[in-house]
Amino acid sequence: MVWKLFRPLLLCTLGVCVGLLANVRAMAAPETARATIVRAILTTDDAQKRAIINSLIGQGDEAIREVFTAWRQDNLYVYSAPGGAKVPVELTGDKDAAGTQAAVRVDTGEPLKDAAGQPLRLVAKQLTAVEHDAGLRRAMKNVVDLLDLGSPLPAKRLRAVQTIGFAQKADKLPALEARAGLETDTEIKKELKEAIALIHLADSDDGVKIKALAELQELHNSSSYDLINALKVKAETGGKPAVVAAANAALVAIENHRSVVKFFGTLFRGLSAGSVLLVVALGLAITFGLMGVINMAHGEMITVGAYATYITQNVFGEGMHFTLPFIKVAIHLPGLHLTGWAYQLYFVAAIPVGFLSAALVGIALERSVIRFLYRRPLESLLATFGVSLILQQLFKLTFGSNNVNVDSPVYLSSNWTVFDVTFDWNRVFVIGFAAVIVFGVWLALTKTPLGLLIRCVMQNRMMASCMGVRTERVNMLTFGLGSGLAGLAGVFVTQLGTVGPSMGQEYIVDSFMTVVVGGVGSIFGTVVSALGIGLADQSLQQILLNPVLGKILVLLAIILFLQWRPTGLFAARSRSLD
Amino acid sequence: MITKFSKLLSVGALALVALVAAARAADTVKVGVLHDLSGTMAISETSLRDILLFTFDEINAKGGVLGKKIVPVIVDPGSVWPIFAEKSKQLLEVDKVAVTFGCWTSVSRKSALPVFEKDNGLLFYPVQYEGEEESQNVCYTAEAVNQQAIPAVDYFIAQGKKKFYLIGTDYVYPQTTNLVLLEYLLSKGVPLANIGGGYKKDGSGKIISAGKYTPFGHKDYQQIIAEIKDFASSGDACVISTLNGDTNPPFFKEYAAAGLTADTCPVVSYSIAEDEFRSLPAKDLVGQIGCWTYFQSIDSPENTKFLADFQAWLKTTTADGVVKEGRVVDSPMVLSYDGVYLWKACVEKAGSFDVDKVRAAWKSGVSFVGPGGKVTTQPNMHLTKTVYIGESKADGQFKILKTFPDVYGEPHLKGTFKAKE
Amino acid sequence: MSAPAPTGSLLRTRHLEFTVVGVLLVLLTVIFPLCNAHGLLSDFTITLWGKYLCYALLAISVDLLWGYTGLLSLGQALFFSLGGYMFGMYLMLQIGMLGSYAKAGQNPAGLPDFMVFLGHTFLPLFWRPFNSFGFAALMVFLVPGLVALIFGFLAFRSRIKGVYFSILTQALTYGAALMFFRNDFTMGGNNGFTDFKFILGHSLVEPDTGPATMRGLFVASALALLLVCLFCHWLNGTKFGLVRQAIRDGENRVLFSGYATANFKLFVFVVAAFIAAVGGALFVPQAGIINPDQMTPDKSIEAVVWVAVGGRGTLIGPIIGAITINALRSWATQAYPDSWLIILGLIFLLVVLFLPGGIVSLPGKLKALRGHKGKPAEPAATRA
Amino acid sequence: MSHPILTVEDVSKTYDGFKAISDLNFYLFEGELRTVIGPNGAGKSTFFDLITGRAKPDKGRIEFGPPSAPGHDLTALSEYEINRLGIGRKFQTPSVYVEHTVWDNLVLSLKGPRGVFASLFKRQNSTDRDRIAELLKLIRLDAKSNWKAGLLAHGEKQWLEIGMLLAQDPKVLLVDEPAAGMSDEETHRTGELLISLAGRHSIVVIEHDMTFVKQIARDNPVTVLHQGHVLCEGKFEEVQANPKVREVYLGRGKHGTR
Repeated sequence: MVWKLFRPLLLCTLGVCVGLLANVRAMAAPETARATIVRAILTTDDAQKRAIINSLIGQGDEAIREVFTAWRQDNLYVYSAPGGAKVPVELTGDKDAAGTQAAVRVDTGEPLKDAAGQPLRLVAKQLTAVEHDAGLRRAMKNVVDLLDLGSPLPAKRLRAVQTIGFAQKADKLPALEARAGLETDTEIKKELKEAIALIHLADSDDGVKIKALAELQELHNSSSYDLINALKVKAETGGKPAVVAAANAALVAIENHRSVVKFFGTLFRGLSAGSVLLVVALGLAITFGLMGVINMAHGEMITVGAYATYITQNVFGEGMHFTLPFIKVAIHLPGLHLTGWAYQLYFVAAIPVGFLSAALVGIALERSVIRFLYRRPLESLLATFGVSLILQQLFKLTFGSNNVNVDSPVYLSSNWTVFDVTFDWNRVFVIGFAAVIVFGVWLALTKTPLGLLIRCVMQNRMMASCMGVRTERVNMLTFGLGSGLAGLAGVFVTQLGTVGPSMGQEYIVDSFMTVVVGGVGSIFGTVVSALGIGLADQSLQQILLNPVLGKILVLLAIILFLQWRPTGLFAARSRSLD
Repeated sequence: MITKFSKLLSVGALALVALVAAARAADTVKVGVLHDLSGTMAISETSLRDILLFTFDEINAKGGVLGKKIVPVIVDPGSVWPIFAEKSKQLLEVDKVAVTFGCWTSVSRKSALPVFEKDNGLLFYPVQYEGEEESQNVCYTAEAVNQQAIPAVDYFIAQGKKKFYLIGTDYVYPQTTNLVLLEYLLSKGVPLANIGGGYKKDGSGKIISAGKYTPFGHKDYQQIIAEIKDFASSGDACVISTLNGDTNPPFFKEYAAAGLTADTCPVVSYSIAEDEFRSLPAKDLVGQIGCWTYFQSIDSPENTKFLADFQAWLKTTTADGVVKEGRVVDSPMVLSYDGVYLWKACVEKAGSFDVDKVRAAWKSGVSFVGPGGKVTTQPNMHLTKTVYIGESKADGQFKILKTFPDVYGEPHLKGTFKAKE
Repeated sequence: MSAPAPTGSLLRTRHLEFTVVGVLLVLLTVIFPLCNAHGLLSDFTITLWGKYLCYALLAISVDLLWGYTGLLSLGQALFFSLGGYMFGMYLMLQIGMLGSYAKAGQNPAGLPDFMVFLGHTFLPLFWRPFNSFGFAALMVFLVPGLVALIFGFLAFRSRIKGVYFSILTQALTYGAALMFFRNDFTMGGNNGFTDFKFILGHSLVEPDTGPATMRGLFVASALALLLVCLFCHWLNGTKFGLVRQAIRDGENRVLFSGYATANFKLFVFVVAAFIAAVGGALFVPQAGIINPDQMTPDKSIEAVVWVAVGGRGTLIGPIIGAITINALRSWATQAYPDSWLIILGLIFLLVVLFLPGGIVSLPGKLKALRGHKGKPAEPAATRA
Repeated sequence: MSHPILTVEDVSKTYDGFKAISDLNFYLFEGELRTVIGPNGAGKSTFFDLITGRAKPDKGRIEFGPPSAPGHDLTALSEYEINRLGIGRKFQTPSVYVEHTVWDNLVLSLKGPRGVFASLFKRQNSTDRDRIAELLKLIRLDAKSNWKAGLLAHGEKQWLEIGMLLAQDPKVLLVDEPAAGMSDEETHRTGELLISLAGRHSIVVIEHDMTFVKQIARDNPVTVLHQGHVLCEGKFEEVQANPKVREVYLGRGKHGTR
């Protein structure tokens, strides 16, 4: 409402200001970068703002970076001088007791002074903040990027080159060509070539265009596809067969490159999807596969691991409090108030915490419920289904029904791009993580005394018990191990998916499927089936371009597969009658 | 066997007793609350139950409606859609509530709607939806497509975006919204090739589905993100997301990990408000766009007071299952709040709780200045309200970029956009 | 689980059980509608109980497989939903020009609303015959039956059993749910079918005639349940019943006695699918909606839980279980909206741990307890 | 010599690298009562598994057929088909339907159509009932015909299973350790029964109890299995005197009964 009334008024004032500034510019030397920015700040129209900022492209004034940074960090304000003039200022330094900060004029970079020449200190709240939005920030970034053409950081140079290329402005050619002579980084060199070729595409001479197209064909970079395609359409209507042919050749080259990238991308994605399946199913391969407990609460063990991660994160940060339902005990976990790398390590700490907490819950579950059901596997399904309902509701009552957020630590939130295939760090990590825990489980089951006991009890509880093995204990520990592994999975899936009271449900069907396809009782089978299902799922998704159909087909394939091998890939054989 | 028989009888009796309404006092009015408190949708809807309880307490503290205190009848359909019909029936026929506030998903509304039409009840529906509906028994306080989807697309066009990738969860709201948006984008001169996510034509060549769809609870967005990254590699691209709440964390986690940012390829999400944002890595998602008729960051005296009162209520309430820590407020919550006050205003204008009279009052145009600005009822059962476009910040709040006051809610949009000549 | 050394009491128990079920159902079929017609029982209660009876049919189909044949199917809800969808297609086409688009004059072809919504201009071919009640009723049996036949044939031929069978049925219903969720499938997507108006020319929604239609549906459900019980009782008395139970207790032994167990299992599987489908078909008009959520795996598990709670391997158990749990849900979701899931979970847990025979075994257990006090129980009783 | 009713030639079966049966040759003639002995792990049960279709041989030929009719290749048939040809088996551990009554156990085994629809609509006639009553007398369970089979004692279960086997009226009876868990008196009676059956049926008995073997073998041939193939074959006394057999049994420290 207020804004609506103000707008005409503001527009008038600004109009005057702009007019004045224009006059000044006409009389004096070329406008400084700072002055241009002031002009942009005081313009109200978004499109015009961007246009003014774009006009800075190519200028090398380092002040631009400073002011833009301040702008983007919300440190710019408009100060209304006593005379009515609008003066954009940057507030710097710490706030004092009255909340005032030092003010620096944007147009000069000098401290703002009052009539008496004394530096003025201003209170941010009393000023109009200079707004910005994504479009403006992008425009600013463009400008800064060009500054970056000479940056010592390759990543910045690369981005700068790309930006210039897409803009297809011939006046930037000299800058690029000059840079091409100096550049040593091969990737940036390639990008420079592409940018220069892209600018040449906009040339009026067809010969230049065809030469540029040949260049782009050789580079076959996906990003130039749209511009080439646009040119091709224009050339077709304009009746220029030579250009069309060259464009087509370039497009084909790009498409070929794309399919190669897709192939390797799919391979990687399949591997990572398989690893996720493996991580979530491995615990089940133990509780269900080895022990025969149809553990419908497996998903909730994953949830325990995920919430453990959430709590660990909060303890590393600001701490948290929550109330235990029914008994109404309020729990306050003090925070460690860590920052930087120390805080980022929360995820590493969460791994053992997640494992242990899920293992403890699993052991409690085994002692209270499961141990009565070893002879009735199908009934363990029902009991654990009940447990799953109870746990979900308890999570909800404790942590709220909303999903919660677990941050990605910096070491998991970026990627490598190799030949245009993106390798997300979290995905690479899950592959490694899966390999490590599979190896760990293998070691635990085959090389430790506990493993020997586990294998022996799982094969024949009665016999083992007669041989003096404390089967109760082994059962408990095995179930604990399986649950702990589910907890580990929970720690990891916080990096990929939703963390909430019902999150476990999303994994339960997939987990059972994986274990069954692999063959109940065979850890190795689970590994193979997880990777197989992951790869099949991603490939089908790629081929059908439809995630749902892919999933349905995978399910169908599983049903048919079990026709062929009714007890899974690697089934444990038995000689007894049933 | 006798025992079995008596068991069966007692089960029946138990159910019957449950269905017989509690004693009715003369100075109270019963109001239904039909939100999922368990199952998949509890994530979103529990907050609506909370805000409704707060609103009832607030109104009761000021004397109630027509001098009667509001008594809420809370039921939990448990995210099981047929139960919505059952519970609606119970609220209307057994509890005889004057009005019901409820539903979130389209399917739950579709399940309850025939019952409200049959028994002539009144349902207040607060969540952005696909439109194409104008029941006389539903008061749509929700955002219609033209109050959310189209302003956001306009914003992107003004920002100079040229390529639009449509993605959503496969249900009615995204399907319709994307079809409307496709039509709208084409009318704005965006070529079909620049609209990502694919489309499907029927036999006659008419486009009947646009965009990429994933099922509920989908977890793996690797493939789609790779596609978006390729789509955006030539610049000036944006994503229009109608992904349902639960699928947003995996989508955005993948998005951030693949190196996409709001600067290179911003996303507008119609289903993410402040409440959902709490489950997202806000720091990695600064600058994403939201479009609602309310943001918690609105700076108005009404909103300031509303927020303070709600937080104070949270501290003191004894209601079961209300989480007190770290609560935020978002558009569906405020539209629920507005809904209660609009109902109150309509009842007071009509001087009666009678549904027909209340509806007549609604159609005559009643206003309420709520936390999100003034809302006014319309004859087509929707609301005129202020639309805001906001940009997400690192603290999970939205910075308001644009405000469009008094946008008329229009449920029927399909076929209304003509392609630019 | 087992009774003390019996002398023909098995047979007596079975007949007694059947008599009780029969009498109860007849009462239900007659008394409930009568009370409703005279205003003693609300319309709401009639519809609610009508749905319980449909759930009971689903529970019986689970029990037929699990309790009697030892096949734990985690996919029975699929057949329930398929029956519901088939009948729902008929109901959708009955809406005709009363849908909201048609009322607004935007639907000259009288398509179901969701199709207009998605921009369809003509009725897909496979929808057309569903205008006929008879065809739809036939499909209620044929489609689920065929799915069961094909799936069962494949599964039993390759001797998939135990947990593998359970997980596979779960995969089947999960895949089908995903399929039905897709809007492309022209079965209404996530929203499914709603807003039914007529069944065989009788209104479901008119204030004056609607309640009578609902009453009719209730009677139909009760009769269907009665017929199914009759059928099950008859089946129990045949040699087929013996073979089926033998398959449950030791399938390999049955094979070595010369029975092609796969055929027996297939027969039971298809019959169970029929029963579930009838339940689904009757459920849809009474619930007013069918959507793919009804066929997700957890819905099937719930049905298994009803059977476990009621008492599997008995005729009355699944009926008691389905009605008890659903009545409990209706009540607890209102009385304890925040903790009813915990109540439900605890019940499952306690039944499995302490009452493996379900509610129906309660009287026997109590008697045994009393017997213990009086005189020592027969030694055989301890062998359970 | 006449044509064998059961022919097993060059049959081998390997489980996970363990050779359970290797190059086994075995011929059973009509009316014959054959006893098979051998130490643990000799492959005796696997041998039955192969004949009854429970396991498929890796190689070799298993054929069944009365001399007059063409033979059936048993390796291509499934368990129930083999059973329907007339090969009945009694398992090592008594396997009866524990939840069924003794009577019903016999009903299930009675000779007759085995199809789904037959079992739905077929009613018991008086001949069936008489036959069952007769069998019940024979296995001395007539007083317990309404008992659940699971409540019977071990020896009674063995008898019941023998009764079930007889109810099928098979041409070939494969009997795996019938005497285990029986008293001396019962064991003796079992022996008598088997001897009385020989002639009308062809019978193969696997047994450990040497007294019992001695009782039933009499003039009948005994086959000794060792490590999956036939070690020797002959009259009981010959076999007993065979040094190789002595070594196999004594060398392993196993002798006679267990």
